[in-house]
Amino acid sequence: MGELLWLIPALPFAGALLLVIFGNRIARGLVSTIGVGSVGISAAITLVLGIEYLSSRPAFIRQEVWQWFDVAGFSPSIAFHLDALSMVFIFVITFVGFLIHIYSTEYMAEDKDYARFFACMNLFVGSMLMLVMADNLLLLYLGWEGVGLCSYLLIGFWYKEPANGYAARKAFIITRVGDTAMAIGLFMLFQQFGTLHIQSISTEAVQTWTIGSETAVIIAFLLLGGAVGKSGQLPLQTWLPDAMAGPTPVSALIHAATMVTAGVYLIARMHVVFELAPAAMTAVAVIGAVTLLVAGFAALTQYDIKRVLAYSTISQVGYMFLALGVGAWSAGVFHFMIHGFFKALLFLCAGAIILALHHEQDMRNMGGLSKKLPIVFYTFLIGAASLAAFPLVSAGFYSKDQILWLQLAGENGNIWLYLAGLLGAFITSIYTFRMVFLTFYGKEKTHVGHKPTWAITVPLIILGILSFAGGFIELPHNFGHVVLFSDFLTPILPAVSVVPDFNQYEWMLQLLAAVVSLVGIFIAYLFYYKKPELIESIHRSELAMAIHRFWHSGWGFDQLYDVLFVRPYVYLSKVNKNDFIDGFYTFLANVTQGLHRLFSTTQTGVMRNYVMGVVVGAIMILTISLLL
Amino acid sequence: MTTIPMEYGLLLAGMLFMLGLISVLIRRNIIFMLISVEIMLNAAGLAFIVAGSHWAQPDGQIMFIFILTMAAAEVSVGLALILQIYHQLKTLNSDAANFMKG
Amino acid sequence: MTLTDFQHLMPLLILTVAVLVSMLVIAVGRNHKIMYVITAVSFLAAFASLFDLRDVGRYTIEPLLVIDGFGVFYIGMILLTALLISMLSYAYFEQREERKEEYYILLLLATIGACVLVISKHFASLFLGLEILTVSLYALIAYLRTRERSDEAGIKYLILAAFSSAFLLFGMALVYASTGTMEFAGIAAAMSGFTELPLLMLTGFGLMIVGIGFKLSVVPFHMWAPDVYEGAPAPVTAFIATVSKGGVLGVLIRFFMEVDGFRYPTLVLIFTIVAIASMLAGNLLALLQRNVKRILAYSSIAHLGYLLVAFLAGNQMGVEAVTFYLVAYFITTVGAFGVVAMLSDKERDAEQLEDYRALLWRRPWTAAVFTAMLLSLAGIPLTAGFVGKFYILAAGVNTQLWLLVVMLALNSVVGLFYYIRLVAIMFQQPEADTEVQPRGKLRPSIYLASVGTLTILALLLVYIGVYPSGLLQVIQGLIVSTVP
Amino acid sequence: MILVWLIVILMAGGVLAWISGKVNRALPRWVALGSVMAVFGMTLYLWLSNPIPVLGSAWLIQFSQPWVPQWGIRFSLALDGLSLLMLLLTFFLGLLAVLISWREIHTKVAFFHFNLLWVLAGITGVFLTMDLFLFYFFWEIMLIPMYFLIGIWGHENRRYAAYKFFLFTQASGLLMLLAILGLYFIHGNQTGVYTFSYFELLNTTLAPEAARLLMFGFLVAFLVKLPVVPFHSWLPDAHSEAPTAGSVILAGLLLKTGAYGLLRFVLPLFPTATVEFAPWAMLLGVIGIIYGAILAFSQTDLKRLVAYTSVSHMGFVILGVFSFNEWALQGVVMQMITHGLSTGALFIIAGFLYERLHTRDIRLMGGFWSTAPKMGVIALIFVMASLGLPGLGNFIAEFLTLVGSWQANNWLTVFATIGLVMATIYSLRIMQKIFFEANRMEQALPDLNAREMLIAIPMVAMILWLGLYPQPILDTARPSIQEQLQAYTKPAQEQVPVARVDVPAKKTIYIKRTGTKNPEETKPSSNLQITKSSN
Repeated sequence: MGELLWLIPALPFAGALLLVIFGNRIARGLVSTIGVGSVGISAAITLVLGIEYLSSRPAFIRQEVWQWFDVAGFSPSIAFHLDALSMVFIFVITFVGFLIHIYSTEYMAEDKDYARFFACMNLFVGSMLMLVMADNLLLLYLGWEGVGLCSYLLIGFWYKEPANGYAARKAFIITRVGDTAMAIGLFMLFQQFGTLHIQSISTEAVQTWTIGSETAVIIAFLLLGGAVGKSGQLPLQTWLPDAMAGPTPVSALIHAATMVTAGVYLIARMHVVFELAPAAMTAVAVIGAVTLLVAGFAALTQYDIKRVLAYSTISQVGYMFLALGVGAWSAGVFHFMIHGFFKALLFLCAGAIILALHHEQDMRNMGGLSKKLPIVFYTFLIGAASLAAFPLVSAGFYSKDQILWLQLAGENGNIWLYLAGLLGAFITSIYTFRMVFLTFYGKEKTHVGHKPTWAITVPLIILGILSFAGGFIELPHNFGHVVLFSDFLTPILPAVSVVPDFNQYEWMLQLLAAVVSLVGIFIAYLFYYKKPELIESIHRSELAMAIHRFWHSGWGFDQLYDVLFVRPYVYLSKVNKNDFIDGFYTFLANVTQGLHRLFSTTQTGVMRNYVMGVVVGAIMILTISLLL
Repeated sequence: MTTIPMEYGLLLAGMLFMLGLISVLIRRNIIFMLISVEIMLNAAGLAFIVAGSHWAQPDGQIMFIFILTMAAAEVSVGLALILQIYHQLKTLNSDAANFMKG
Repeated sequence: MTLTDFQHLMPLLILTVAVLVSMLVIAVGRNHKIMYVITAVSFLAAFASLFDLRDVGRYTIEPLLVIDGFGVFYIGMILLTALLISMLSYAYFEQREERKEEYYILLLLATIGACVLVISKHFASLFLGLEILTVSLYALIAYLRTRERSDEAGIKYLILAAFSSAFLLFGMALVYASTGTMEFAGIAAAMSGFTELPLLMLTGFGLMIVGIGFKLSVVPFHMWAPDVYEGAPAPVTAFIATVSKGGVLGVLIRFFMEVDGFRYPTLVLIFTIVAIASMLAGNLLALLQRNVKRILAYSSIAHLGYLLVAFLAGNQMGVEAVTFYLVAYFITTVGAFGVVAMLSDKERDAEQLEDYRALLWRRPWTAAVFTAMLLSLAGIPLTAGFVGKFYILAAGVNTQLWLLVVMLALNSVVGLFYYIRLVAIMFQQPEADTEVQPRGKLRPSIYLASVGTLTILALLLVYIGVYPSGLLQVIQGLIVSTVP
Repeated sequence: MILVWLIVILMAGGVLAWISGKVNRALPRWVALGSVMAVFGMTLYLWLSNPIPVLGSAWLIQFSQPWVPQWGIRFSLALDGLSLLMLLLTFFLGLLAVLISWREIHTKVAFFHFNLLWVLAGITGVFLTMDLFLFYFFWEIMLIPMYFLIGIWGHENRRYAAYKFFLFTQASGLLMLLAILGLYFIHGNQTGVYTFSYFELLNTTLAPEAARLLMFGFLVAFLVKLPVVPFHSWLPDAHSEAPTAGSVILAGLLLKTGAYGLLRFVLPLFPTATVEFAPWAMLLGVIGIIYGAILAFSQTDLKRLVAYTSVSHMGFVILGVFSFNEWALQGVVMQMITHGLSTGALFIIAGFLYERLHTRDIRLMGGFWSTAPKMGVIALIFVMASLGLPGLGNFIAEFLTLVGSWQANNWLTVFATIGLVMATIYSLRIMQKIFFEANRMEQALPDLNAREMLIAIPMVAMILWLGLYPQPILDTARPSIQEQLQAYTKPAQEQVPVARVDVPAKKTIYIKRTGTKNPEETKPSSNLQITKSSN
């Protein structure tokens, strides 16, 4: 079955290629068939492969399609590598991707650039698969940049609006900053090992470096740079909220479920290097912690439903980083998967709402939709519960709980990281249910237009089930102790080493997490449903409003970067538009012309002056010949 | 018989040459310029004669005859040209003949 | 004088006879065509007679002349150039009202002067040759006497040339006074006797340089050049630029080689300064000039500067380089002025830049030839000028005259600008509304002479540019045989 | 002999095209197309019929005939992998240049094609010659027709641009000529053999000082042509004012002659001097990358913008060349090819736009995606290529270069990599301003027609091929690259030249009349007549 591996990314690529070439000439139905079908078949192959993988449990399956190039021993291949880690990612990418594609057939039905949309989406799925299946870092980098391109194209999908284009470019450029760091990391890795093959690096790194060796730390930090950029973590998170300019399925697929978690994948994939660089690990955890808080607070103040979700994504990816940072690899990946389900679900629901409300995205203009859009409401509720880690019944509870617990129980854990996570969980449940109450309760403020049909509802329902049930494959020790997921990953990702004798406190921590979540929901209920006047009283306070504005703007990062980087760069460029070096040559030319004019004045045309010239010359020559 | 040192003769020739040169510089009238040039040429001729007598060779005098001949030819062409110039410019001021410059 | 002397002077004698015959013919009756034919034939005959002298070795006619490979080559060069110029002159003068016939006598005389120059080995012959050349030129320059500019140029040249001749003569007298001989070899012998050159002699050399420098129109004695170039009829300008300068340069090389002037740092310094100044001033003066003849004048000043670089290289390679460059320069200059002459009309010469605007679209072949000439002046490959410049640079580098060589390179760039500007003007798109005024076409036979000349020149230019071996062989063969 | 034919066919084709213009206005186009196709076919045949990895020697074909024996100049051509690749690029772009001029050039069609073919011939010569004199010869030859292409068929400011181009390249070329001559005489004085042959001159031992000076002579020419900041200022003008075909040839080929020169001459001729100079050269490269990128961002003239991107991209070339390892050099070769394609394509797109809109000002453009999606997709691909998106050729080039330069110098590589971010900034601006946002133009923009697609599709295919399977190119270039690097792979102590004075002492004795004659001086020999000092 391993031979089919290449088809998984190849099919979406082929779909994209077909759509680029013929997209404008074929019927919409065919476009959908190609677009959805290619991903669907990929998903099916994934399923088949997955089943086989589960049954035979090989360490990995590798398939080399061709040798990319070979220069003096630098010989990356176009080769795919399938192991448990990539399996999880492929699964999420193809299945969630497939669902979102289906969803898109309805969501984008009215758009005249239907084919372009599916072409880009297919291209994205292909690139993303390339990223997670690559057996060497260069191919991974190909996928990495490829998804960046698709992200750019899809954020700027509605290109007529300059703001969208701006958001798209911002996304591309900021992630490119991270990519640059990553590229330098690759140069270093190559210098160290003479290869970019991931497995070889993993085995050789352990032999070459001691823990904490300087090179390892630098490389890990550089890779982290790439991960941070792609995953919208501090300090490169600013592009993600703006990326919501793209169509909602795009936000669901790229900016929630898959692409933004590429950083998580990279760190998990290169975990050997990171383990050798404790400083980098700490940095991962700290970045995760800070990001989840910063983004959480920012999410509290947003009105645009998609921006809330965007900040929530940043925050949730922060949780994943937090997990990775303490070495809880499988917890991080588990949260990725669950997050992929529920965040895609939430985005899709948001999309359905936006579609229904004639592209209205401001939550202040929504309300009372629970009756009008019941399926959307219930699925959204499941997603929100999962996001807010509603105890026991939501998948998010289990995945997040595991992370929080490992902050204390893990060897690298730290009480501050735990507290940050806990506070984050609290905020998460507030803003999540703020969203729920603002959107679905209260008075109806905008007329509901489009009612979703099956293409929207079916994906919603499936994702809803997954968001609900997905958590049960990995249950805590004291609570069923199901470890299907971490077992699955163990051959690839080492289990986190737990501080002994800590298990007894586990139930207390779970309880704490549950309480925090519930209290958060209650506060949201209080402020946004029961007593909206409380909000207004807050709004009257100057300080509170200042904080609100600060948070609303995403903690002022945009403004900061604007002042620090964008403006100086633009200024530098504009001020030198005419290239001052050119001025030097112009000066040279002018001097020459000036000399010409100067010399010309000697040619007076008067004979006596010429005689004078000869005499002067004679005097000079005589002087030289007599005196020297 | 005491001979005059060659240097004296050359000095005389040099002075004559300088006189001619200076008058070429300060004269505007083309005819006078021509005359001045002739003076310079004759100065050179004188120098040749002096040098020739110093070395007791006839060569210096021969050169002088050449110079005379050449000067005569030159003057004849020169006068013809000056006539033509006067015909056109109605003046013999050499400064007036400055159509070409730059 | 023996018979062999006469044999060796055959080219000069032929020309002299041609002068006499021409006078007689004019006395009998004026006919432009006959005069032209006589001139051309005599140039050809004189040139043909040179073939006898190919392997002359070194034949001296005491005390004045020496006929050797160097002299033969230079005479040949002068004769061919004069021939080409006379061919161009025919068409040029055919459309003038003036009496045309005496022109050829003067041309022949001037050529004789130049030929005498390059074979002279004595101050007397140098002087005679120079004056024959110069006095003929006075008349040639002012030949179109009804033109104000022609007269102005004539009188300027006359006064200045006589003035500089006086310097030259005085210098010669001083050298003579200090050495007691006027033969180059004698001077050289006397000089090698001195440990340090006497003041008198240095002064003499200084004054001679003034005279020679004037004829070569190098800075600071260059000021006459643009005015005279502009005022003189185009073929005469070509003659001044080529034959006159070539002759003087020939004698300069001979003299310098003979006395080995390169041993004296003072002289080398003077020539270095002169060379650099000529390159700089020539190119800068030409930079934005709008008169084509003046541009060529200034460019000739610069080119003399280039030539001096090779001259200063001093060894045999330098002489070869100078000679080679002269050939290229002659071809190019005659070609360029030939185009000017060809485009000139009754009233005036085609000398304004405007006359050349969009020439490519009006007269593509003329424009192409002119472009080739200009590119050759600029030293662009495929033309003789390139090989010449290469040779000069090689000679310079070989003797490690880095300053001069780098100056040459930089100046070439300045030079490029105005050559290319001229080319650009020719290649400009014609503006639709400006009507091209039809020029009076000459009789085809006359026209053909010019066209033929230009074609020959262009072909030679490219031939030497692509396959310089042939010319090199000739030069090396002839000059090697001479140089002691 | 086939090498001579390549040049001859182009030159003859040029003349024929000019003449055929008298017969029929369309004929020159066909003649030009035919001759370029012919040489392209021949080169392709050469490539396919010579499986390079199998061959031991780097040289495939050699041709040599005496030209000016007195000076030791030979008409010597040779082909190795590097030349072969450059030729393929030359003729491929040449073919496109003919095709894009099909509709664009209306005046003096015959003369245009004459110039086009002669430029190509000159470039071919540059890539083939193994005689330094001949190299300089072709180096200059290719400039004249290029000058005409810019000066006659260019845009508004064409004369200024043409002058500038010409003066810059000539000035630098003359300095190179001086260096060539210096090398020639040093070699001649050492060995007694005066020759311009590349292979012979390779064996010249140079004193460090002399090597440094001569290297700078060569460098100046190549750096100006490449161009490296601060010698780049001719390029934006020349590129933006030239007609599309001219821009394509300038960006795609003429710049490459500079890179080729660095690889072919500077590296093997001056192994020690280049090592000394390497950090500075790399610094220049990095400055070029960043400076070009910053300037590209603020340009409003599309062609000017693309021109500055060339400055930026060529920075990678010099960065790579002076890293002295195979990765970097392979990267450089790839960069030469891919940049030729991608920038050429961008210029072609600019040409398409100019044909339709009669402006190059991107402030007036916008929203063309809706009416010209095909053009949009193609532009997108090449914009992405120019920002180094993996999967397209430029990525391989830049990545290899950077991998190589990282081994040589870490910090400079970091800054060069930052240049990639800047590349993103300006590249995306192209897409944004032209194809996205609202359409500011009144007129609708027709999409690409069949002829234009015929031009664009092969380029897209090539750039993808180069990005996904560049191995054939790399294999072809490998032997020659290894040859160029030979001097650098030797053990370190061998690289230090034997200390000996190689600069010829100033000759003090000239042709003299006095004294006894030196038999050497009088006898003419077939070589240059250089009178040697006898004392």
